[in-house]
Amino acid sequence: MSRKSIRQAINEALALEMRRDARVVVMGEDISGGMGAPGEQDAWGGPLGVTKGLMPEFGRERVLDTPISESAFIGAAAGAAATGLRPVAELMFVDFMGVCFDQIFNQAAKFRYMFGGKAVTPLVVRTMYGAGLSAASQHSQCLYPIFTHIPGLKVVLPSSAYEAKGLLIQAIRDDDPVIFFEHKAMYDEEEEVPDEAYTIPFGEANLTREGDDVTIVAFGRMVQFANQAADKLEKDGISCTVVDPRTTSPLDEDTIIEMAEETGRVVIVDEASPRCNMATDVSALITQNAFGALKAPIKMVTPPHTPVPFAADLERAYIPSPEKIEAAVREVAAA
Amino acid sequence: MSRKSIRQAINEALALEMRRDARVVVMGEDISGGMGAPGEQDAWGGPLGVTKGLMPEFGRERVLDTPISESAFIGAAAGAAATGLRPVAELMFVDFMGVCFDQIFNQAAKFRYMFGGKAVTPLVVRTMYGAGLSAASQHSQCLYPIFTHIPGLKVVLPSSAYEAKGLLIQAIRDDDPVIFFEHKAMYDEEEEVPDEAYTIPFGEANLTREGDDVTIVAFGRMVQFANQAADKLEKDGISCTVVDPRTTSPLDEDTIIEMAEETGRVVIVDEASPRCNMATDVSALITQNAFGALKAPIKMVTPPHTPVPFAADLERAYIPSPEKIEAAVREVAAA
Amino acid sequence: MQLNREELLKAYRDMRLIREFEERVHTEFAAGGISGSVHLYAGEEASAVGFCMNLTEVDHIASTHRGHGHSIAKGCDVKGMMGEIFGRSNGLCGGKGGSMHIADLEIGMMGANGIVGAGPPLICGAALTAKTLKTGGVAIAFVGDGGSNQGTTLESYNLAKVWNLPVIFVIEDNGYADTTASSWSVGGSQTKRAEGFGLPGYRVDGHDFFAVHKVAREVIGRARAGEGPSLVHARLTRYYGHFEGDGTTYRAAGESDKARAERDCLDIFRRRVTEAALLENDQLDAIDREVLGLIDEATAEAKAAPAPAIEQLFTDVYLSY
Amino acid sequence: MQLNREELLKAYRDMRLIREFEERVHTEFAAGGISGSVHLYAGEEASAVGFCMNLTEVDHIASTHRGHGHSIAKGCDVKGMMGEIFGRSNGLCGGKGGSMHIADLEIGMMGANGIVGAGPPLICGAALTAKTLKTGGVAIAFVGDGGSNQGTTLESYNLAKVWNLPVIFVIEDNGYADTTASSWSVGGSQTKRAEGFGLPGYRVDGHDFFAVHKVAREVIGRARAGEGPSLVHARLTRYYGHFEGDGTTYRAAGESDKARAERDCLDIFRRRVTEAALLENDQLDAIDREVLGLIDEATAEAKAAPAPAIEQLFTDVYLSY
Ligand SMILES: Cc1ncc(C[n+]2csc(CCOP(=O)(O)OP(=O)(O)O)c2C)c(N)n1
Ligand SMILES: Cc1ncc(C[n+]2csc(CCOP(=O)(O)OP(=O)(O)O)c2C)c(N)n1
Ligand SMILES: [Mg+2]
Ligand SMILES: [Mg+2]
Repeated sequence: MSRKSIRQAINEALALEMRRDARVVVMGEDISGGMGAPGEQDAWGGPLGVTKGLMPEFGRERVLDTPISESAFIGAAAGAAATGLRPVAELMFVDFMGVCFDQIFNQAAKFRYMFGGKAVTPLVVRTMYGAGLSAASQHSQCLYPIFTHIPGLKVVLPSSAYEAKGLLIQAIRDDDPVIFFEHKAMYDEEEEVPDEAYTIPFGEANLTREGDDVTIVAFGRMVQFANQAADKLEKDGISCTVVDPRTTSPLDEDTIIEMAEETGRVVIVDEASPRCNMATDVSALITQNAFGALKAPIKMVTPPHTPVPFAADLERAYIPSPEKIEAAVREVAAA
Repeated sequence: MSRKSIRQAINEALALEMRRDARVVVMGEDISGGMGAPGEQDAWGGPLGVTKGLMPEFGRERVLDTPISESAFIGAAAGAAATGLRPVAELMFVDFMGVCFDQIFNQAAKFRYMFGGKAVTPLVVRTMYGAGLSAASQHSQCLYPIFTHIPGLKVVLPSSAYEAKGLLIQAIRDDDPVIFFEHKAMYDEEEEVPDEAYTIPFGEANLTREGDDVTIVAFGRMVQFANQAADKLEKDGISCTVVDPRTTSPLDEDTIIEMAEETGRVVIVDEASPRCNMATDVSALITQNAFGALKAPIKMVTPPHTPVPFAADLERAYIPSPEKIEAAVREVAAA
Repeated sequence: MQLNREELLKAYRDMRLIREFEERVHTEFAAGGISGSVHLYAGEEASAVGFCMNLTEVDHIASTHRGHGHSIAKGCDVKGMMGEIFGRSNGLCGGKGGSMHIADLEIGMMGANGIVGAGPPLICGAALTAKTLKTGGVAIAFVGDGGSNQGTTLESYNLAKVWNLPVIFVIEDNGYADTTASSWSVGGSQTKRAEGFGLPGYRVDGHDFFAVHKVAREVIGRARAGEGPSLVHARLTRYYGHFEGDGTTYRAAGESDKARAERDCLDIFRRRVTEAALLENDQLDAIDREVLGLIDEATAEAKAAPAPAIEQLFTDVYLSY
Repeated sequence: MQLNREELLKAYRDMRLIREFEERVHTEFAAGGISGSVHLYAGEEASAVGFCMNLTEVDHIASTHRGHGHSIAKGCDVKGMMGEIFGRSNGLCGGKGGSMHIADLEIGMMGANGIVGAGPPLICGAALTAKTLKTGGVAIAFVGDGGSNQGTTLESYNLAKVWNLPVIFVIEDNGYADTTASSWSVGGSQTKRAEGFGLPGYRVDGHDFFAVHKVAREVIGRARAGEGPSLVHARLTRYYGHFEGDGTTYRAAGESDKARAERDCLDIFRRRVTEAALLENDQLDAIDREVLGLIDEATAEAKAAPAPAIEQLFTDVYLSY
């Protein structure tokens, strides 16, 4: 047990699983770095250093740098998964899904169903998402609602270092295709994380706090923001339950419904674009199943229906903030 | 005015707009057909004959067959739209979006915003969607929730021949990127359609009927199924309002909210996969804005969270049917 | 010609089996017993068989929407295939996949595919597995002339090259992608494209089993020896429409009849082996009868098999959820 | 060498302006005034200018994530660009795009692009517009060596060929994609790939403005005359890291210093034109001073400009909604 950043937690999860199982390979653009170059090898370990150190330990046969050809190498990862490896492919930014989505949603996700149950595709796609680093419209999106929409995929959104490690190990051991979302603004966030391997099961929500007045359901980085808002609200006598579903697919519907019923007041926080996103998904779930218990309209806190802007002030205004969450909770609590 | 199939209505809309405006070009795989071949030219007019006759009238310069390279030609359509043409590109099946989505969602959809308002991208992408023709998992999807999720796109789902013609002409004249969804099982459906050009504005829902007991919101082909269900329910004294939003983006929120308030009972019918789809989107909208008027849980009628199966019986069980809609309405009416 | 009698008989039987299968699907489709999109491989048999004869179960292939021939050549059970095309519970995929999704991963058949150009990336993955786990296996992606223009295919040439994968890309050029002539849609040439990515590129007459088999043996041998990927451009003829129901008006009058009369792979094979006295006509006729019987049975069994149970709609999405 | 004095002065000024712009962005980024991902073009100027000198406003270019040089060469306002990179309201995109999305469609600059390989399809569209509306325009996609492996790029070669579009693909090969050497990632060769798709392919030393300009004139001339697309493979050097902040440890020690000392495009140009007595050192020095002043001004104005108003968050998503 020691304090680890999310970056370290993910790195450790990969290293542990690669040690445990020779079929686990990782691949991606500059996942090690310096391929074919005259200088330092393992020069980057991915653009934000998350996979650094894996290549020196496991060699270039299991840590595969790739050309910029996401369809080819994500597809190769899918094909390798269906034939005996357990690949962890890095799609550098989830924003790049548009050049390789077919291999994920029509191939990996559907093999098992199309083939009548006769395929096993233990593929993990790790990918960066989220706004906050002035990366502008094509490098700041969330897009997990799109993956959640697709039957056959599992979708994971860790909210802290502890969660990241346990969920990634689970993802690697899982026999279905998993899309693992890492928020690019969170890599440096630290907490106590066990040194050994452990798993966190999919589809089991985590309650980061329990309260009586309002239930907040939040995803990924928004779990942290929800907790910050809840801290402040606590002082004013509004006590919140915060539900971190951990995975959007499978979704722990039971816990969400139960927690919605307990307070009868719900705020959902989603960093993804507002249309057909997780906020609407959870709202609809609750309304269909816990309607009788609701005391107030369910409020959604999301960005506006716009691309992510570059300028820092605009981007700040875009992202759901603890302040906006707080305001929404106050409104729902008073309704 | 004469009876026209959806196929004819779409063909006529394209021809009228091509006559009106020399900047309108159409492109796609076999959009005319026989390119480079020794036999009949204009051999197909698209796989289901929708564009047949355009090439003989407008020539190969404006009716462009393409190699199988969706990224290249949909991207070319986007680039052409940004530089002075008004292209209508055919993505044969929306299921193929995975090989070209980047050009749609990161390029065409975002030009205007990223460039600070200095781009105009009058692109239309026509595409086939939907189950019902035993086309199996990779040729039967809906996927419009994914496009609806993306800021910068407009998304159109015509529910009849009259609607298809007016909405397509609007799409072609519209200055923003529009994704126009054609249900592959509906092309032969006929109704009276004016011969001349007319437009149906985006974001204005159509009420195909008004009733007192339950409001049904349905999309695309499901509008027809909802009307069939409503016919049967009428006989049992349950009267329904059926809302056809016509476009999912922009969405006529006001009408949906108003109609939800009028009856206080809502069923939403969506042929798309159930997670993060239009059913959840509309449910969340109503719950956030019309909560006080609701008398019963909002029910969603959707397929299960599975790929589309091949076998006819399974596919039938997959698709939301008039019977399932009817049952949902009865349940909501009684709640 | 280094094939022994047994191999020659197998080659002929596989080609005949594909042909008979496709002819039957054609008839049954016309009779209304089959729904959905069906793309027949009749006429192209020498390609699938010429390549797959050189493979074993450690090897993988990825196919296309026109997948029946590759499936049979790789060893898929024809009864299971027929059941699948009929959408029955005895189908290879339990009726959930249909013609475009026939697969059998256990014998290295990674699936027909509804997405043009989807096979090449996947096959790079199978090759990576073979390389990483040192199975000795090779991997073949069959690609149409239309599919050769898809970016996913082109990227895969490069990935296979830079990862030095045991992959062969077989471009089955039947002259058309839907209605579109490959002479129009393919800029440059298939073999020059291969060379552009550093892959050796070969041309072969896809009607001639022996020619295909020879080049297949060479490129597969090279891949197996760790010498990297290659591309083979096979010219061949599809006898039927793009899909069942296609009127093929875009073709020259009599085009496919002429090919059937003059360049049929089964005829060429029979002539060659009987003239060289390697096999007797009797032996081949016996195979024809045996195969016909098998297809009769497969069809009867498919028709008699029950539809999948409705609960099957919900299964096989995930292993656990 | 067919350039007149005015053209030579313009060429030098454009290259110098790009250089000075990039050096300033480098300094300002280090000083903390600029956020986000910034990719500098310093060292590669001869490519952007050598090509864009042959273009007018009817012509279009599509750029990459490393877009400043192309933007300046195509005529984007440098003050607007600097403001954009600082995220200010005076930015060319009102501060909403940033370094990776600088564009000015009115002068044919279709945008830097955050997606590697996104430019080639788009530029085919600009070329289609030119062809359809008979504007006489041509269209150039700049692509990195890394981007040359993206399927979208490769497909575009073929589309440009079969549609006979007035397109030029310029592969700017600076030896690296991020940390990955092009000698490893690019199977085959750029020019052979071009030929594989039926495009003439050229190699050129991208440090040498005159060499670039010559081949640019030829391929642009051909495109303008309706003779179809070409590809040019330019080898050049990026002086800074992949993005600002990159430690470039994967490079050989002194690699970019050496290029700067020996193959700098500005030095080569200056030497060439002064030795041939086409221009005087004084004239070039004057340009250096003028450009420096302009960059000083642009930087000061950017820093002084207000941030975009918060309402700007919501505008420009649609024309009407
Ligand atoms: C990505 C994608 N684009 C388009 C299609 C529609 N489509 C299916 S088969 C086909 C033609 C394929 O031609 P070719 O690759 O030559 O194979 P062939 O049918 O001749 O065997 C097309 C356009 C598809 N299934 N997937
Ligand atoms: C589709 C996609 N994949 C990956 C990236 C991440 N990325 C940005 S630039 C880059 C390297 C590009 O190299 P190259 O094309 O050679 O251009 P250079 O940076 O050398 O100018 C990568 C991998 C991206 N932006 N888009
Ligand atoms: Mg073909
Ligand atoms: Mg480079």
